[in-house]
Amino acid sequence: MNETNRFEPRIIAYVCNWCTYLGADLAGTNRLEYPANVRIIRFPCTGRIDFNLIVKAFEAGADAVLVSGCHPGDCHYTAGNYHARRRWMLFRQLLDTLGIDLNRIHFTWISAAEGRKWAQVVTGITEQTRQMGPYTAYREIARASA
Amino acid sequence: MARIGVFTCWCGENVARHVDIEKVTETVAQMPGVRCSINYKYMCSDPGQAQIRDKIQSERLTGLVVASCSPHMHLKTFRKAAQTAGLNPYLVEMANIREHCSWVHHNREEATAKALDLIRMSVEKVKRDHELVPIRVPLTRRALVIGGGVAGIQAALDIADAGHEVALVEREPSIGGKMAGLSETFPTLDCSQCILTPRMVEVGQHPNIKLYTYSEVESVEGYVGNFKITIRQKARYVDMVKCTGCGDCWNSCPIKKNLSEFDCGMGFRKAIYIPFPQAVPARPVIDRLACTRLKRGTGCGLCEKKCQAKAINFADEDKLVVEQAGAVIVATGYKLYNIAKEQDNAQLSGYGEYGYGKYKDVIDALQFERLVSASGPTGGEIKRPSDGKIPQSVVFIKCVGSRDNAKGLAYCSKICCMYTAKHTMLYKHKTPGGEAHVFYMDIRAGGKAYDEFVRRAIEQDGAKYYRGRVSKITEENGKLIVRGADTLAGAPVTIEADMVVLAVAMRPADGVHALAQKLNVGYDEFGFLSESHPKLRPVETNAAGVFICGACHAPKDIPEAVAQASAAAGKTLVMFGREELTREPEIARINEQTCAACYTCVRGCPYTAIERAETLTPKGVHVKYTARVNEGLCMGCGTCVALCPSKSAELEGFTEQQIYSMVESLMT
Amino acid sequence: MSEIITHAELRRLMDDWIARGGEVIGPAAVKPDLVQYARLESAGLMLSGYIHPANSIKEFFFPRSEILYRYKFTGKKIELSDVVNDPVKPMLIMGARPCDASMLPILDRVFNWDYKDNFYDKRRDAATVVTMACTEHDDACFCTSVGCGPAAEQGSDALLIRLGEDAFEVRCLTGKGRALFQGKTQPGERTAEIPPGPPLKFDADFVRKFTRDNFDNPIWGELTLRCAGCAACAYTCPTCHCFDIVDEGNAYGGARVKNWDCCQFSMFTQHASGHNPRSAQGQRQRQRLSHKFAIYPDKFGEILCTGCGNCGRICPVGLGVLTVLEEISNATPSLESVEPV
Amino acid sequence: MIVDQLRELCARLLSEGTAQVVIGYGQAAPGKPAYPVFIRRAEDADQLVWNDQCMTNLAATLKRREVKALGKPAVIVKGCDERALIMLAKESQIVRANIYVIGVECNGAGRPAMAKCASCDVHVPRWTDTVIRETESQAAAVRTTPSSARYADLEAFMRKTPEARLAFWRAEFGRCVKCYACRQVCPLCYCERCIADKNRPCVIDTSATPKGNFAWHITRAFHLAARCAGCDECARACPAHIDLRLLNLALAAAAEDHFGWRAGMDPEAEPPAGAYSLKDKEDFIG
Repeated sequence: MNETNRFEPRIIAYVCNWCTYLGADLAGTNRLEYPANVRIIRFPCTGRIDFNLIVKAFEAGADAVLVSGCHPGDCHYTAGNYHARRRWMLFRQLLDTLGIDLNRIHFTWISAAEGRKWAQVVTGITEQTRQMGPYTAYREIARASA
Repeated sequence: MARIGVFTCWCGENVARHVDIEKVTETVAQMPGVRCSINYKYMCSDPGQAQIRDKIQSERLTGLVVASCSPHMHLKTFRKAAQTAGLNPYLVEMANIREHCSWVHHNREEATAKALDLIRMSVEKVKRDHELVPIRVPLTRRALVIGGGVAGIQAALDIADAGHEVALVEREPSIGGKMAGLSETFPTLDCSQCILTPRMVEVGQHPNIKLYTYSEVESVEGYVGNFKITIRQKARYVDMVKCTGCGDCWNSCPIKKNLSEFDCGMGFRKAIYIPFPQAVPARPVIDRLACTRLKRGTGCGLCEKKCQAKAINFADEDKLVVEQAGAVIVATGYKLYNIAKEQDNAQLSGYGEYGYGKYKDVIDALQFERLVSASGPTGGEIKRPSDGKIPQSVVFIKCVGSRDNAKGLAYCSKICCMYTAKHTMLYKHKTPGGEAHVFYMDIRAGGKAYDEFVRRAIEQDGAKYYRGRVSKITEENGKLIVRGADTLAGAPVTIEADMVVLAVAMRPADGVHALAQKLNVGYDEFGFLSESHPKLRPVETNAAGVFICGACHAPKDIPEAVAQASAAAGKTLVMFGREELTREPEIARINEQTCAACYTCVRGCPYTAIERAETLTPKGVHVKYTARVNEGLCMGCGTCVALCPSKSAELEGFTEQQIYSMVESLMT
Repeated sequence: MSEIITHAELRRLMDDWIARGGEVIGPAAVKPDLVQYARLESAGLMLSGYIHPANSIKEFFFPRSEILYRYKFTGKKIELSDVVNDPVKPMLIMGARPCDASMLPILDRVFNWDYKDNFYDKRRDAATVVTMACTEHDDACFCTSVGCGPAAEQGSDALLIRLGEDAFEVRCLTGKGRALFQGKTQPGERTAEIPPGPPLKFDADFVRKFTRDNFDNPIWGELTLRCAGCAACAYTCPTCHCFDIVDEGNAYGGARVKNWDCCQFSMFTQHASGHNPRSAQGQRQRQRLSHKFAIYPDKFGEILCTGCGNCGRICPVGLGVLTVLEEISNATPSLESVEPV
Repeated sequence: MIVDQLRELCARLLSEGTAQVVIGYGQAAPGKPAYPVFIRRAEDADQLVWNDQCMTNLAATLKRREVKALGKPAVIVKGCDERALIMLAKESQIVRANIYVIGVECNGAGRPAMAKCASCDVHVPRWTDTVIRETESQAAAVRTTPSSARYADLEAFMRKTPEARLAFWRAEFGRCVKCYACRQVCPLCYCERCIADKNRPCVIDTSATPKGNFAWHITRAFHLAARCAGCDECARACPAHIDLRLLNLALAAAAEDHFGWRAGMDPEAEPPAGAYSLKDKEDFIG
């Protein structure tokens, strides 16, 4: 991609419409530059984000996944983020048992006012994933041939 | 076959500086399903929108993607443009290549690649958009107000004055609530009843208000716009229509020694009584536990004999009445924390050390209000309960139960600082030479003319304030020995008082939880009802069409409760301003064929918008159980989709197909 | 006169095959308590002393999932890329049970009677199948009832029969078999004894007639009431061969894939309208047995079952082909009274 | 003998009309795994058996349409099976009052005993209509097992590195042929249309490839999170002996750890699925 030919991680971010998406908007409004590796998919609420989507992201070749929504108490729908939090509490344990790399799955609360946090989180995840290298283990699993 | 139009915006230089617009336009044209791909300097401008409209028609587009700024900025704009050109507005998606791309990524190559991915995802999403039409919900333009205190009165009058019918339900025999019993109000010291009673009369006479006193909400069915509320009218034993309120009955009643609820147990009433002279309705009620006739079934009946209107009916029974309403306002108010030993909640331990209930001259703030009130049991003279002497030294203790994690409630009851200052002033005004001592933790007097008021109490009226807590009260020789600390002076303080007034914490009124459950309104750990959003939706609740105001939401003073009541009325009127309710169609729906009726979604829905239902054949034969979304209530969060194992729940606008094809479009 | 091979020589033969770039498949203890036909990395991993592995050799000819071709969309262009000619490695199946190899002639017909399935055929061509005659059988075995047996030769290129502790008698049945053992065997005097197979457990002709005459008999639902509706029987069956075709990919391309499918799933016959012609498990069980004992025999003359008994061994509720057929036989007054077809 | 009591009760329930069908265990021959039988006539009651081969969780049969059609059931449960029954009631799949539940004391099923039996603390079913026990003297024989023992196998597994764990599952799932026996025998997999059979969109690849198999097994396990009653029927039914028990244990341990919840142990407790608490842990959220 660029002259150093370094590995560029592919990061999929599932974010809620009312906090993190707006936080990312704010990062834009404030022209906070951050790595271009992240692809945002907008949901109304983190409560809508199913665990299957994390699996699907890895199947699609993601090297890291970010799930982000409103801080506790701030959910536009009051409780969607609490449902999400409980889901991830359990799901992480399953993934850990499966030996899936938890360092590639990130959860954050980023509010509409936290444009800077968004930029920092994306920069941090990009750098960390760059260090870890491509998620070849799951890419091998996902290579869809019998 | 999809015919998608993609419109890439330069946003002047904003996008174009870092994203190669030409390359994007060309590459996008090759994406499967894309019919046309064009770019323009300002898509949101009139000429930009005109191009979109033209292409929708000339290319017979089935969906469009505008690659420009955030959907929060212009999604509505482009939806409107599509609608003008005859395309369903929900067939429009945006790719945010400005805020999420050109403004944050300055490497042209990387920004262009990302813009392409964002558009690719939006194209996949829009291909699977459905035509949607706003949901229309019929609306009963009548309101039900629960609670006839100052907040309920205000809300009811506002709505009634706007021309809509209101049913006002009050548990007690009269409306008026706590405010009717107050003496004077801070910070103006105007008479509480003088302000309130005209409003009460207005309620009683308002042609649009139907008053249900001595009544409670039995059950609630339906949803926003269409509530059906069953009200239990408790047996009053007095025919409200025949009764003239003359008073012959209660004047003749021989059962006199009943503690008056209105006087907070400081005075007595008859077995047939009106709670206070200005009661609305001015109609008596018989206390069935006190009345000899009702207890024994025979005898007495003096009231019946005296009543010329023949209004006494000992055979009266509770009646259930059904009211229809489009909106419900909850204004059930507060009660005081019971400082005696016995508690309804294991976490609360009371304040036995203050001797409330043991020493007659230790009273709470509402009792003091009655002592000071001109309409009170002492006619406004401050006489202590034990011996009727005028106390020469009164100690006021604040934060009893409030701000106390150990044995009380964590929150600040907010009004005690102000009313205690008021109490000291009223006491000092009425008792020349009397001493008013106040123990406090902090003085919180934020509000218009509030701090000035407190300063007046201290500086002009000479109330003595000690920053510290009282550890114990004992009684010696007819004096209450109050032992406390003055932390500012760093010394213990002992005061020999004639009376002690406790500023006790406010708690939500009894029965509010049962009511909240009937209405599907949430409440916090202290039992105060939860607003939908602490900042932006302070009088709405998560149950659409149910609003809250006054102290059922949190401790608050009269002006705040009234302002909130008007806000709740305003929200109701906004709703009533339309013929029917229209709601965003991007909501959940359940595939009833595949639903296994585990009802996890019913448990999880933050809006109780999913109900247990049955699928029936056209002839009404049971086919299966299923979950079903109430379109009137669903807010479209999609929590149900993630909770549903079989994915029988689906969220329009963010369907499973859309999301998965977006993610999969990133697959290399 | 017989031809004899020692265990050591047999192992050498397999290792040579692997060394030459071929694949060897044989029964192996893939887990402490599980024997399956599996790709062996060395001959030493092959197991002896098993009755029947928990799978069949079917999947090495007809994989559970197989790409048919790939496709790609660019603008309005569609590109297809074939994978049918991708080469497969020479495959040596060693130690298959005769009841497994017997499925090969059956599948040969299925995959060639009208349309030639090149995917199947190329694997079939690349394979040499060496069977091992059974010295033991268990309660689930019923090969003898369906015209097969402990030393049946159908589908086999060479049959090994145990000769004492350390050697096998080799009976080469085809050119492939002869080529494999060419020069590896010694002539011997001894001839192995073929042990008797399991006793006859039902009359296949009767079953054929019964299934034809009893389409609506409630006995199907009755006998299979406990069936949980999984595909464990079909997927471990050597002869079950139903498949489904799906596309996997995104808007830009993907692959068309052939996957195993099973008539025991309720979705198997589910119509888009919601109607399901086989809405009850009993109907689906009837279908499976009818296919095996009437439909297929009517078409190709042979029973679509080799009596391996895997269905009975593996079924979580102990409901194999044998269980049902025994019950049917018991429930019908007298076998003899039914005219053979 | 328990079996005699069972047969007697079965005959009585059927002849009195308390139940239209008694779901119990039958057996082809001694020592063979027992399987579900559906007794509808009192005179067939002697088909019932009771021994250490009664491993099947009969609660799983209740979801099946063919079984529902038989009328009001009486079902025989062991303590572990009863947990599934409680979950089914919690999830509105059965109305407890419409089922006659026959509990049988069990001190281990399978030969050797199934893995779950080693840490069993529900030897005697607790909320049944009738419970049949071996002898009176065993009334106090309910053993309690420290929770550490419940998850011992999981803890041992978790001592492997994540890479070794992933490699283990690649091998395990590599054998999966997607026969869905795990799903079909599960008492709590009662969806009318499994997400694995949904094709618009296809959340889980149909193919039995590593991709499709990981997606399936992750989904199966997680859909049972805080619901799985631990009967281990999935693992027992798997023709490829995939260690599904470990995955179930992982989620059971998580549910117990985070919410103090064990599925089906308390009919009064509110299930964590579909609920949340403000106090839920979030040390993993940045």
